[in-house]
Amino acid sequence: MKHHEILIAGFGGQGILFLGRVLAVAGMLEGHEVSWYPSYGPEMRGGTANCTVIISDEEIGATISDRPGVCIVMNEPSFFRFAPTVQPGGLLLVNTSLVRAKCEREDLEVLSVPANDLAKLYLDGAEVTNTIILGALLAWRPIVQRESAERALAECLRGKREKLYTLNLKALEVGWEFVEKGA
Amino acid sequence: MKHHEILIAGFGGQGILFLGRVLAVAGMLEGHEVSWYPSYGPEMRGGTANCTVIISDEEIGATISDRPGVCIVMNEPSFFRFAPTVQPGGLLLVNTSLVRAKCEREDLEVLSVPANDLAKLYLDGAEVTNTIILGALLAWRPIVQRESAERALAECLRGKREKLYTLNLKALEVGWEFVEKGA
Amino acid sequence: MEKILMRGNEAVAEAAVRAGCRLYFGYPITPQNEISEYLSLRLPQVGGVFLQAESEVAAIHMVYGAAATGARVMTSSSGPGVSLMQEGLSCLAAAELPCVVVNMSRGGPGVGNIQPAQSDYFQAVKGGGHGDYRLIVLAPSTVQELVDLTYRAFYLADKYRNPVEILGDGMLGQMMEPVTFREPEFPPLPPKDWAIRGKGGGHRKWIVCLDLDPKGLEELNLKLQRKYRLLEEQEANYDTFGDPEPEILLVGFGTVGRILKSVVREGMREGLKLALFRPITLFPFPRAALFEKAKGVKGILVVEMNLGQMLEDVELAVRGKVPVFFLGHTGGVIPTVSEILEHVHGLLREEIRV
Amino acid sequence: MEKILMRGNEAVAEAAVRAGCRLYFGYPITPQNEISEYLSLRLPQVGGVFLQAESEVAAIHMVYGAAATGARVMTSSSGPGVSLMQEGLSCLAAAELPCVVVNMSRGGPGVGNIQPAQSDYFQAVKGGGHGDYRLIVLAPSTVQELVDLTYRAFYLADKYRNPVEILGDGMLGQMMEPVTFREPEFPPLPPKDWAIRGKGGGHRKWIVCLDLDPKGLEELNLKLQRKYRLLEEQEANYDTFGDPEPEILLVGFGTVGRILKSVVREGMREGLKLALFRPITLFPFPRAALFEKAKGVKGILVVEMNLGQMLEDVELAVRGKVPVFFLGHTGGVIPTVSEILEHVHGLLREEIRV
Amino acid sequence: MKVVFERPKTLLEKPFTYCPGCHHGLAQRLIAEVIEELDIADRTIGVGPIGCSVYIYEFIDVDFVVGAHGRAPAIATGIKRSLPDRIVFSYQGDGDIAAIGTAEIIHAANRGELITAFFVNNAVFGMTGGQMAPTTLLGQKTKTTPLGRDPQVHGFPFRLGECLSVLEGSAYIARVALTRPQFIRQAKECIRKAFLTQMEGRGFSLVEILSPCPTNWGMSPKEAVDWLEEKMIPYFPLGELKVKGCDSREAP
Amino acid sequence: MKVVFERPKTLLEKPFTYCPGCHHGLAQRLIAEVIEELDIADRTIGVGPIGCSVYIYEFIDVDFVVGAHGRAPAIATGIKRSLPDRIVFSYQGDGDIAAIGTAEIIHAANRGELITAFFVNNAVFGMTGGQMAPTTLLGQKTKTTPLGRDPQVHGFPFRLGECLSVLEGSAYIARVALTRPQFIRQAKECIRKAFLTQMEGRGFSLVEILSPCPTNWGMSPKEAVDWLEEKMIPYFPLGELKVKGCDSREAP
Amino acid sequence: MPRARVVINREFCKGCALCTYACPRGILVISRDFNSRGYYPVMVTDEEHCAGCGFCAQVCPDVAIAVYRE
Amino acid sequence: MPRARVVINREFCKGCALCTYACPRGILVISRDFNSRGYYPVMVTDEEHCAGCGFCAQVCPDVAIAVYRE
Ligand SMILES: Cc1ncc(C[n+]2csc(CCOP(=O)(O)OP(=O)(O)O)c2C)c(N)n1
Ligand SMILES: Cc1ncc(C[n+]2csc(CCOP(=O)(O)OP(=O)(O)O)c2C)c(N)n1
Ligand code: SF4
Ligand code: SF4
Ligand code: SF4
Ligand code: SF4
Repeated sequence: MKHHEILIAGFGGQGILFLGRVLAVAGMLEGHEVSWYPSYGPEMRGGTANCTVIISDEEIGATISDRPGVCIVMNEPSFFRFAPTVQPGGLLLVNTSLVRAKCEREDLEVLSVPANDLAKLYLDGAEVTNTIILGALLAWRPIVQRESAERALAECLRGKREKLYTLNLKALEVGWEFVEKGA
Repeated sequence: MKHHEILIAGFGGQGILFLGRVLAVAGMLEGHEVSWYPSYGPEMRGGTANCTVIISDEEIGATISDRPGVCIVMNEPSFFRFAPTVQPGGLLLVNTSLVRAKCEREDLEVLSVPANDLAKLYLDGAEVTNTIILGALLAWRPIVQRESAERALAECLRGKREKLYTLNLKALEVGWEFVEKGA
Repeated sequence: MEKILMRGNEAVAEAAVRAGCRLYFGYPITPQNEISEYLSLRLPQVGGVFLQAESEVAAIHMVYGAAATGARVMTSSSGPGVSLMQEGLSCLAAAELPCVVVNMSRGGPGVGNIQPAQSDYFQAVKGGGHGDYRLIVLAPSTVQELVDLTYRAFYLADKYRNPVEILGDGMLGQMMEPVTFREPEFPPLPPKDWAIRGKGGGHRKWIVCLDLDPKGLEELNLKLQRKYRLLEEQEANYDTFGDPEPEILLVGFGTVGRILKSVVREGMREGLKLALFRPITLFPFPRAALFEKAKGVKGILVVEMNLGQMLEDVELAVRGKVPVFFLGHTGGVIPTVSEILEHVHGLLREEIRV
Repeated sequence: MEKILMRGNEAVAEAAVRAGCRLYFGYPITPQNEISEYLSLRLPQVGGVFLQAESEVAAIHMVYGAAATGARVMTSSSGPGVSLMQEGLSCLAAAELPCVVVNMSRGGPGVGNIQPAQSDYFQAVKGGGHGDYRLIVLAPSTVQELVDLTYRAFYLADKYRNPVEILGDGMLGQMMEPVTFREPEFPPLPPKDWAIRGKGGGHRKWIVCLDLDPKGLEELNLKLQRKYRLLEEQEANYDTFGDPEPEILLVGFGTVGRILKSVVREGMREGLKLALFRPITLFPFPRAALFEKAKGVKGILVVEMNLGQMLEDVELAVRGKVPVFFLGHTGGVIPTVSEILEHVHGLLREEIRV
Repeated sequence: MKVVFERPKTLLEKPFTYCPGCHHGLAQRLIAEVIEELDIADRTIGVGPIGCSVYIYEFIDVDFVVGAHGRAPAIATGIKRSLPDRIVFSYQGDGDIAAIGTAEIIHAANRGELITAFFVNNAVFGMTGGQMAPTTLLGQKTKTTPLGRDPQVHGFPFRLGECLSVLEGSAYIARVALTRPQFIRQAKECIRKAFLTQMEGRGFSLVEILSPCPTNWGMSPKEAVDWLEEKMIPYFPLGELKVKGCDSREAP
Repeated sequence: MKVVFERPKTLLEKPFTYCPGCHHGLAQRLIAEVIEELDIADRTIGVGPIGCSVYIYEFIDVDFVVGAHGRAPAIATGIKRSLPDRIVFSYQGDGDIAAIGTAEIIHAANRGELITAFFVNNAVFGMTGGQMAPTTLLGQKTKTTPLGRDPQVHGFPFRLGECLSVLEGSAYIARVALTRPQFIRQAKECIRKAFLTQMEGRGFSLVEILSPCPTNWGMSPKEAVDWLEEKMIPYFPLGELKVKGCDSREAP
Repeated sequence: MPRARVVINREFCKGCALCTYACPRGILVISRDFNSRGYYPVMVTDEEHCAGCGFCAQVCPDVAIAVYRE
Repeated sequence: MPRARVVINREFCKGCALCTYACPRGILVISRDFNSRGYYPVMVTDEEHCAGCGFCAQVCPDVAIAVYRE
């Protein structure tokens, strides 16, 4: 039975909530139960944002998770706050462009993706670190199919400029390739 | 066991509430349980006022009475409204100076006192019809002793001008005499 | 001690002054206007402050400010005005600020009318505002008890750092009865070292009613709950009267409580086995005592000037052990002794026997 | 039908528009701001009116005015804002004006915080305002149910001429789930011939929420009570899930209801005999159904994001026949599946067996 | 014989419930007359106050809504937004409009809400028995200022009209009295202008009507009228406080 | 070396919780400085708002009370009436003071309540995420005016300062901005005068502080400051709106 | 002098006497009989002298007077 | 030119850059290292040129700058 609890955290402006939404839509398109739940309110005034996405084959009860199985940290404060909460055996995906600290837990699978650097390198520094991370995540662990993620991107960017969609597809590719080819 | 439920009704300005208070204080001075309860609020905007005084040897439950044993009506609207509510066998005291209608109930004791006329006749038309009525009531039925009423008047007029007290004593006397001598 | 014939509204005002209340903020509403009218003259005489607020909303927050300084402070209103105070009361409870609120309640819902009613029971007792908070709620049934409970209200407010509501009604506020002002003796209270009075030489303090951290806010709530449990253990209060082994137990508070006393008296004269259970504290509700008292009775008749509010607390107290019946009036209609007695007869004849 | 991933707050807003709501008045407060933000764009598109009021007090009385014209109208808020609406809600109930109020509730009391909570149950269900009135209270537990109950809320409001409160919480408002907008088919409603629209050629009408005559006001109250009884008979609604003959019956509403579903699933996997009873209408509370369902269970565990409010209605429903236990969190803390399950184990081990 | 004066038909044929000498009735007569003359009774909706004039709906022959104390401007807003082609007016006392309802009237005016507000200023809370109102004059004795209003304690008489005139959304603000026939004539003209302001879509309109409360002032009706002229008018000067020009939108 | 500028001691040593470029911190620094310079920290009580600056009590080193949204003037009144010799100030955003709290601030001013109010006008509801405030400019886009504020629908930007200046009880009303060093100097002077107005018992005082909200305006801090100067100041002109003369009562 | 008629609704009148002060001819006085609501309504002493000005009707708070003129 | 010192509290600074516009000498720039709260604080490029005017400190919303002068 499929059941993923994914926590995504970082600065506001890093597209944390969007990344979560794309994941959730992809899960929905595949016919799973999904939920998306953001941090909200003055917490965001501090400049951080996070959200929890659950993709499951069972009706979803709680939409938050105190022990996420997958945790994506896009900056250092999030790393310190959330890395300790990941479920033993879980996956910690770290944006190493912004997180210098090293994870000392031995019971986690850690995937390091220098998303900002990849963006600079391959995408003129465009603000798509979130989608790069998504590509990397899906390449590492097929929570949803890559093509579902692509359809989800299309859906979530509906009404936006075409260019943006193309850019995000590229970013997905960059992340994906980074993992496939060598992370 | 002493138990009197007395309803007093008339125009605002006729001293209805004061009359009730004097009665209640007199009862209190005699060591009875007493309560005083006025009509209040916009009802008074229509220019009428009424209150219920209960004097009893038992703790008082309800402070209103849907079947008062004694009812004083100081004007015609009050007569029409309250005369029908008096307990069979009860006492209806009517200020005949202002009430032209006649009581058609046969089951009541009716005491007619032309209070305004008496005031004109004996007291230069001073506004003490209420105390005249009180005098008449007590002469007819000793709900409280006359001297208790006099002490109550003193108490209720404490801080007021001495003259007023004297005037009210006279008014009590006028009402009393009216009944004693001939009503 | 001298007895004075005094109107309920004026008596509560005088008692408040004698209890040390020095600030009053309120907005006119019938049937409790005599409270402010009395205090507008009386408070300045003792160096206190009477201020007519622009609304009940403003009034309750003025109370919040004054209470935060550690002063004894009061407001009063009726139905609609008390509804407007619900957010403020929730804040006062959250900040654990002592104060006294008088509700001389009247016919509702809506603007309703100004005659006596008890239909604000739920609001007062369950908490009409948001959040898990409680007021201490006292329900006097005579003017003398109104005076005595006013002293007590200020004491309990300070002792438990909790807002206290005195739940009266138009009848209690408007009627006159003889009263004496016996100053009660209460155990000494702890110093109000939490009060905000400017930091002076010492450390600064603050009083707030928020905590954006769920853990912190939950802790506050658990602390409040402990206080409410303590109140239930220590302060639940009631009055009983009548046959020690009644067939029918009458339950009513405030104005109805006194009417029920007459019913019991009248009924006993007729040979009925009746007793009265009159909660004096509505929160904490005297659950345990009522459960005890209900043992062995054939039925309980709850009478209220509403359509069945305290009824729920009675049912919760007796836990299905005894049948509970209800008689209510609302909208300013006051139940009469004869009507209730007739109802009791009816119960004895039909419902219970069957 | 197409599924869209939608935030609870936006879903309720869209459903309202589809249900024919054409006026919205409200004042910002977290965690429900997306409702107004959505409607500020959406309502003008369908010829409707979005107006940000100067306060919740103003908002609820704007609702009163618009409802009096017979229009479908809505407001939304959270805890403190809903407290400020209590007088207005009492007036709406008294005037029998249909409208929908959404409370995405948050941690209280006082300003509290903005995380999910269920501690406004008493306020919503018992009536936080003055007087003997009730709101119809609906408690959705998923975004889809939020949509469906929003349609229903407008229908029930019009059918019973009564304000309806949708009692959600910050979690339901903020989370996204897939939804479809199936337009439900409801039986036809009577014409709103009571609506105030200018007398035109006909006779003039008025809508007021007062009656200075106690008899008249009592009559209104009795009429309202008959309506509430009718609601209890006809509209009480709930959901059940799990073992048909459970040892432990879990009871919770809204967000907790969905968490309890996971608990039941998890517990059954472990071999426990568990079931869920989830009230969907909080007023009318599905008393009779719960009483039935409780038969034969060893115990009931009520879980709420407050410190025991619906608990009282559960106790009233089971009338002492079954032991009722409670687990609560408050202040924005959300109970977890594992915690609840542990509690269930504890009950089975100790409290019930003993 | 020609009619010099007859009771307008839009004023229903029943005796007012106000005290002798109270101007609530007079104010309502003028409103009824203007409604009749503008021939708008069929599409006019009134919003009543909580105060002595709560029963206004029993007197003026148009549809009415009455809600909570002080909230008439919000209720009127709800009605007007729902039915923009109706003519909506509110009627409030000084406690209703200038104490508890301060925020609602200010923001209705600030929004330029197309409603017409009538504000009966009698310097006292009438219905509740004569407590201080925001408009109570300095030194004036009321039930809650037994020694007279003291600005150090109770603040100053509140000039709502002036306050509203500052706001951009208000288009017509006037203050009138009804103590003499010529004042009454002027008052009626102001009431008419206020309605027209609404009908022409020019913005928010309000007429403040100074009014005696003999009962709570403790005066005879004549004394009250004299006191109003001597004491109130100097502090609350009569006249049009604000008249905003017509805009290009069509007249009715 | 001489000190040109140092953080005042009355401002506690912790980082502000506001967004980058937000002037809430700057405003609080100035208040803290004036309190320090007047040497009144020991007897000053602050009343906080509900809004982004709800945590003001964590920053200024005086006693504080925070209650419900919009009610700071009422709370301050309760405190001042209880402790008349303390210095009481409130601090509120535009939603707090000019929307939900309209009645409270108007009546506090009208009473001439001896408190000092600081009103941070950022033309938007900050804490709740950028909805329209009463002070939102015409055409300004916010979360609840997605197409810009339209006066026909949402009314006009509310000039609270001007409104309060009409009232007899207000003694000192000023509007300032903090976008340039010289504005900041003037602002501090106004803050000082406001406190002195209270200390001299002259009446109610208020300083309105125009402030950027880069987050909710969707601008960089620099753009926000420029927008404030270009758009806000013309509608909300800076300066002293009202200065009532000293009366004969003693200075502190 | 034009002939005029003043019609007083005795049941509506509350005897406030404001019309008596408004009448330039001084022909209105409070009567000594009260009406069914207990008020002493006003009456015209000398209709012949009525100017038909309508002032009385204008100032009557209870709209109890109608005035007609030839 | 008087010698002056600008002391920046890197942890308080949120990198809003308002000081960089206020500085008449243009010697403040945003640094490329973020602080523990994730902000990129400002830094002085050329303290020698500092006028000691204190404008930067005056306009700093986070009161993160102190300025000293000889
Ligand atoms: C919320 C609320 N608070 C208070 C009241 C009581 N109340 C009724 S009318 C009124 C004021 C009456 O004064 P005003 O508005 O000046 O009108 P008037 O009676 O003088 O015409 C008040 C305070 C109420 N009905 N509701
Ligand atoms: C009764 C109530 N209504 C609404 C809110 C939600 N709320 C919190 S702060 C705020 C307004 C914030 O805006 P403003 O006062 O302008 O201050 P800023 O955050 O912009 O500094 C609102 C509406 C609340 N806490 N309480
Ligand atoms: S109390 Fe005053 S305002 Fe009310 S009806 Fe009487 S005179 Fe008029
Ligand atoms: S949201 Fe606006 S007002 Fe609030 S802290 Fe950020 S910039 Fe300041
Ligand atoms: S019409 Fe004129 S003259 Fe005639 S009674 Fe009336 S006021 Fe007097
Ligand atoms: S003015 Fe009207 S109410 Fe007054 S006495 Fe004359 S007719 Fe009667």
